[in-house]
Amino acid sequence: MSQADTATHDDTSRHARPPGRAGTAVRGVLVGAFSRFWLAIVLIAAWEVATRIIQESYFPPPSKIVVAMHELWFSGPASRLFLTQDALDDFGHSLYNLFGGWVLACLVGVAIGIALGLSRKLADYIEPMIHFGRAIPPPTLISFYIAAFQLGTPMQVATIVSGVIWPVLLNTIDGVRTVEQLHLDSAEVFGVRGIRRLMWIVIPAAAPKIVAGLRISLGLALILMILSELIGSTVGIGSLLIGAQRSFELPQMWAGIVILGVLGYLLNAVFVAVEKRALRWHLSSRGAI
Amino acid sequence: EESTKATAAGGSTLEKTKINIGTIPVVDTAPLQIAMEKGLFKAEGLDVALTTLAGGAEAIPKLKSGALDISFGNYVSFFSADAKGVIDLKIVSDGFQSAKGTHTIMVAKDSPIQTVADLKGKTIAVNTKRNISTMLIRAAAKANNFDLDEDKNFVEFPFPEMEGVLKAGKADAIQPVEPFGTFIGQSIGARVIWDTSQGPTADFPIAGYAATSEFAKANPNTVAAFQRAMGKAMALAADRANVVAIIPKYTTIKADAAASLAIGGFPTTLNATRLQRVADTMHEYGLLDETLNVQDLIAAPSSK
Amino acid sequence: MNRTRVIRGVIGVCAAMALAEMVVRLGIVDSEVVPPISVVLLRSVTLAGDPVFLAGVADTVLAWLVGLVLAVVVAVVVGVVLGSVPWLSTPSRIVVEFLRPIPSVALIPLAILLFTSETEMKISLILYAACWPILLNTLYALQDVDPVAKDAMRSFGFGPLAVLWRVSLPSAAPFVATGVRVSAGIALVVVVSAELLSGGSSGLGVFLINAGSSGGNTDVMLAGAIWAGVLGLIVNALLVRVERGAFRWHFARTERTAA
Amino acid sequence: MLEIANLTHTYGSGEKAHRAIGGLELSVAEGELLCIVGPSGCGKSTLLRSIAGLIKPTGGTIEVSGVPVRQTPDNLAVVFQDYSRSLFPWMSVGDNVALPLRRRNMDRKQRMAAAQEALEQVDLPAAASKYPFELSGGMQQRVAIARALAYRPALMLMDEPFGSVDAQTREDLEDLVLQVRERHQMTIVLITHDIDESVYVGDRVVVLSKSPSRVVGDLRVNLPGPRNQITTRENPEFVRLRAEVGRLVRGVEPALAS
Amino acid sequence: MLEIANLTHTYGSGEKAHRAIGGLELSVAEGELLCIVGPSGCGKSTLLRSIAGLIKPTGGTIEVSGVPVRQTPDNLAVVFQDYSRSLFPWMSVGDNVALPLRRRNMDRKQRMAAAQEALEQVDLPAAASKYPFELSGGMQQRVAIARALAYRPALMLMDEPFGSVDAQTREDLEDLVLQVRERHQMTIVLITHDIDESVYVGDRVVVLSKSPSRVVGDLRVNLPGPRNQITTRENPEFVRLRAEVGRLVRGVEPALAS
Ligand SMILES: Nc1ncnc2c1ncn2[C@@H]1O[C@H](COP(=O)(O)OP(=O)(O)OP(=O)(O)O)[C@@H](O)[C@H]1O
Ligand SMILES: Nc1ncnc2c1ncn2[C@@H]1O[C@H](COP(=O)(O)OP(=O)(O)OP(=O)(O)O)[C@@H](O)[C@H]1O
Ligand SMILES: [Mg+2]
Ligand SMILES: [Mg+2]
Repeated sequence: MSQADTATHDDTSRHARPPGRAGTAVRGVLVGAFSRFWLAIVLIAAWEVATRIIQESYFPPPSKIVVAMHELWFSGPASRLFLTQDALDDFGHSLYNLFGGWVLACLVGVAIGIALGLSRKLADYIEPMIHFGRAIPPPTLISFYIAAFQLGTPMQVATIVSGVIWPVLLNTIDGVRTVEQLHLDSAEVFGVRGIRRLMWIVIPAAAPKIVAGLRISLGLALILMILSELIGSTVGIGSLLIGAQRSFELPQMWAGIVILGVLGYLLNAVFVAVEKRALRWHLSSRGAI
Repeated sequence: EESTKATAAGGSTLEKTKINIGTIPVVDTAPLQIAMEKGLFKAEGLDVALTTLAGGAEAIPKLKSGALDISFGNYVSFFSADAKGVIDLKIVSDGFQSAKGTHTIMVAKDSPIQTVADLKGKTIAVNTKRNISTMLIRAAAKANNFDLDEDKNFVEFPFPEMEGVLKAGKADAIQPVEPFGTFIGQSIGARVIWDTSQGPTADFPIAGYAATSEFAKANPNTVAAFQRAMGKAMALAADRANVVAIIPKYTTIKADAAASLAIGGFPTTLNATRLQRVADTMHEYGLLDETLNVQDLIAAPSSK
Repeated sequence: MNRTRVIRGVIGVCAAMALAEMVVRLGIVDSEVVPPISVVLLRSVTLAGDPVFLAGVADTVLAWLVGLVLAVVVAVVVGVVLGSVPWLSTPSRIVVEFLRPIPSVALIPLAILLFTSETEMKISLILYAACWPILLNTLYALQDVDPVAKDAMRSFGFGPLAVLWRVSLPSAAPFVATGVRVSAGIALVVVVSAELLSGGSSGLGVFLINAGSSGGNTDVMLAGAIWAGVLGLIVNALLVRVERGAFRWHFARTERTAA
Repeated sequence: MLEIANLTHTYGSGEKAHRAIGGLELSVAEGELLCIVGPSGCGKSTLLRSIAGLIKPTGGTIEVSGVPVRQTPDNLAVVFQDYSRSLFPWMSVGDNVALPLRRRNMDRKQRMAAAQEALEQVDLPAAASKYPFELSGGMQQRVAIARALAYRPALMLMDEPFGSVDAQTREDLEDLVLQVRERHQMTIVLITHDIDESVYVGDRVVVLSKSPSRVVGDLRVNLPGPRNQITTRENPEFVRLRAEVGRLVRGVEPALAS
Repeated sequence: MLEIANLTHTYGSGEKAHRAIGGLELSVAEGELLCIVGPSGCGKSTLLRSIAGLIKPTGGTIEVSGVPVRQTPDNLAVVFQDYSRSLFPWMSVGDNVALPLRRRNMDRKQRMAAAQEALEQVDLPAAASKYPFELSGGMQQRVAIARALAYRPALMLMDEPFGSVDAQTREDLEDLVLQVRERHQMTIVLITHDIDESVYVGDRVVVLSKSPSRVVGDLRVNLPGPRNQITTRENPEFVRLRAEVGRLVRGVEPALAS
């Protein structure tokens, strides 16, 4: 990461730091890391202390959770980057479904969202069903899923899609509907229509809002990944988490929770990096880069 | 009013008259419902409120937080929670034990699976993994000289979904409990290939009522009153007609359907030796790391 | 205008129902596992006459509303703080991103332990699950405020708080409201799921558990799903109405050529 | 080229209804440069949007090249009054100018070259790779003009296109428009508030009344071409026309209450 | 009142750096009306934003009433070049104008009355209850002016404030500004592209070079007051000054490549 990057990566200051020598660069990185991590460190420390004081088995101290995580997933051979077989099974399975479901939901959600955002008429017909559909709790549809999908990946991907598509859809509809009228007019008068208008005007203009939806749904996808492993599943982080919860292996349950948090953080970091590229115009015109 | 009286039939003072009891709307809790209906709790000076549980596991935090005073639940959950130090429990009343037809392994009508031995390498749908269901099935497999893997051979489905699971072929076999076993047999002709209530797991203790040690210690008279009422209710439940009569009142099972169900046993006494079987079997199948002395978990009814 | 919209909505719903019925009747989905929608609809109508069911729904809705309102307040406040206080926003981002993907299902036992009252327990889960969409939409919307509008406010000597209150928030409000609508759906899903997975003494989910005690309950479950959907539809309609009232400027601008 | 008959437009309905245009008749010949002047808020932009098919007027007819306007006519370009909002913030200036050229069978290289040429014509040779928000107000306005010029439309509508540029640049842009019109045989409708400008660039100047607007004056400008910023403005005919337009405009305007 | 010393401002850094202002010196006396003219893109808006404390210039100092500008000085009003974006779309026009008055100890009724008065001054007596998007471009610009006028600031910065209104309204607004300045002892910095306007309203006219901008001309306007649209513009001194400003402006501008 370059130095200028560290300075402007996350904060909103408009003034880049002046370039310095290698020593200052290292210090810059350290300061940057500290400014980013201090709160997490403080909170973890507080958590450790608090849980040690209250001694409640449902709230094991972080140190114990780390031990449980190590035993479960990170005590494998060096040749596998210390991952255990369980880790490969659990992570592999869960992440595969997660991405499959999320990508599918995003594609479908953005496509339908754009269609509904563009056509008031179409939206009038379909929107009630959307608001109906997104309020249905997945557990009430188990029998439908059993009948309609193969156990394992198909059923789990279907569960994930049916849960995470809504924020993408609603944000996309909103984004498309609120494209600056004058931008649409400009496109219109220069004959930029149809697919061109979509690609060059509507999608970029709605992009900040669509991206917000994608990001919400990425977090939601992790949650639905867990839900999808509640029934009819044999491996996966969610399966493990719920199993541990039911058999009172609470540090293991917390290991599942923490690994989800870590995964969520990492996924989000990747997401934000991509977003910064894609929405450069937007962020810099708003003084955010 | 009787319920506001702080003196029970036994003559001792009740520490707490209003108690919350967690229950599940299944056949197993018939005695509890009988006790409610016949006013057995009231007669002991107890004012009981029932709360529905979705399954056994969340009884533990509810007992811990005090949302429930006493809860119905299966022994496997109770014992493993206690053994793992999650909660300090006392069993205050036995609840239910298996009998012929209550816990079976079933397959679809046209399934090639004929015996337990055919289940080798197959997928079996159970309500909860690492619990009583898998334990009973694994015991059955062991009796047939093979092993079933806790992770690989079982998938979880709620009981109400098992009919669909079998119909849609999403699992090779299911382990339903009553009333589902009987209903699934009737509606899609599913076959019973094994009744788990035989051999080492015959008349197996399934579920009971527990409170935290803290509660049991602080409210001995209340617990005793509960035990007396449950004792009477259990005795009444020994008469199948009483159970069949109460079932339609707290479940959606129709009266005629209730008459056709297999109904398990309702032990009137709380016997550590019998319950020790559960703990030992759990240990055998890896659900307990060490042996557990069940005697320590029993809140013995005060000898009256 | 409004009437054609309702009529179209009804047509859409009917078409979807017909499609669902066909899928089952034609055997695309096993009709023995999933009852056809007509059966489910009939069942949901009979449910409406059941006072226990209605009491359960009332409890669920109450928890839902309280949870949602709390989520809105918490998420908007946190969003505003994180959006405007850099020294706090940078480090808290990790915490937020860490917490966000933790499913409320995993938190159910913890919530049960922390909140003795069943309603409080449900509300806490809703709050947890529903605040993220609002929070993120708030952050994005605050970033999207036209800098010229903010400058105009600042130039009159108004401080950051006034700029926030009079410019950033009003301009962000429509998109935050979209977040609220997303969250309303999520909150309903969470509350019913929590009831289904943890039980309780009253609620839509609890009713469904009880109803399922006899087996063959697929149609009740699906009828419950229909009611959840109907609740979602109603609340969405209410929220849209509130939005239209509150953000007339916004809709008037965006719907000029929508006709 | 352009035929407008009995055009009316009313915004809103019921009590809040506002009649912006009230029975307007106008026709513009092929290749003509028509200037429209009129008081602020009289309905000039509304008229322009109606011609461009962006709003559906509540009454009357508009025909472009004999075809009634239902949607935006082909081969049209507009420079909007709110130029800064009509540029696409997510595209570089070059892409903004090149975008409409996708409709002209041109490959990317040709498009970029045409965009660069147009940008040079409006004196922004180095702006192509910048984003609109990095430009000053006047520069953004010139980008909007460059976008319309590069497109080489048959009919060009310009709404107060030189409002944000300095006097010298304004004159240069006026000459540029005259030149381009000449070279590419465009028909141009130009809205301006500058009476001198209307007479200098126009073949005809139409004066609108305050809203609901109608045509209150229609003057043919008989000045010798090619026009020249110095000699044309000294021409007695120019001075006469300018005075006349001034009188017409003044006639329809109320004085400010001050 | 306003002291600017060695002001520089550079946008961006590294390769994309653009030096907009390059060592600008300027001082404005209390009660003075200073007009700034200069080529498009020279840095006028940047200068104005720096004075208003909206951007932090990369070098030099600005003092308002002896206080260095760190944040927005008190008692300041700005009419932005991008007026349409500076109005708040979620508020009615009346609320837009009344909003800044919250800083003046006024209750709601007084605020609305003051707003209405200012709207009447800019000839928009019936606009208070409308939303900005319901107004024409010129009307929106006048709302922005009304908002600044109603506020009665000690220092008023106006960036091309009459660019979108017709000639007659423009003259009326010029006179309005002069009048208000007189009555309320404001100091005004007004950016304009209209050389006549700069001489007509200004006490002083400053001409900026193209960017990086510096002051290339600073003329005191010695015209008798009160000024009058007809007599003042006929005054020989007016004609002389206007020619001189024109020369100065022309001197710094490159001709358009056409
Ligand atoms: N945000 C920005 N980022 C980069 N460059 C900018 C930015 N804003 C302005 N500039 C550049 O700074 C220079 C001065 O801009 P400014 O807006 O001050 O000009 P101006 O004198 O107001 O011009 P005009 O009369 O056209 O409004 C221009 O060359 C412009 O390209
Ligand atoms: N969207 C709208 N809703 C309601 N009224 C509108 C709308 N747009 C314009 N108007 C009204 O219509 C009238 C004409 O507006 P228009 O924009 O056509 O004026 P204009 O001649 O372009 O004025 P200017 O020279 O100030 O730009 C104005 O009185 C305005 O208030
Ligand atoms: Mg206009
Ligand atoms: Mg400017």
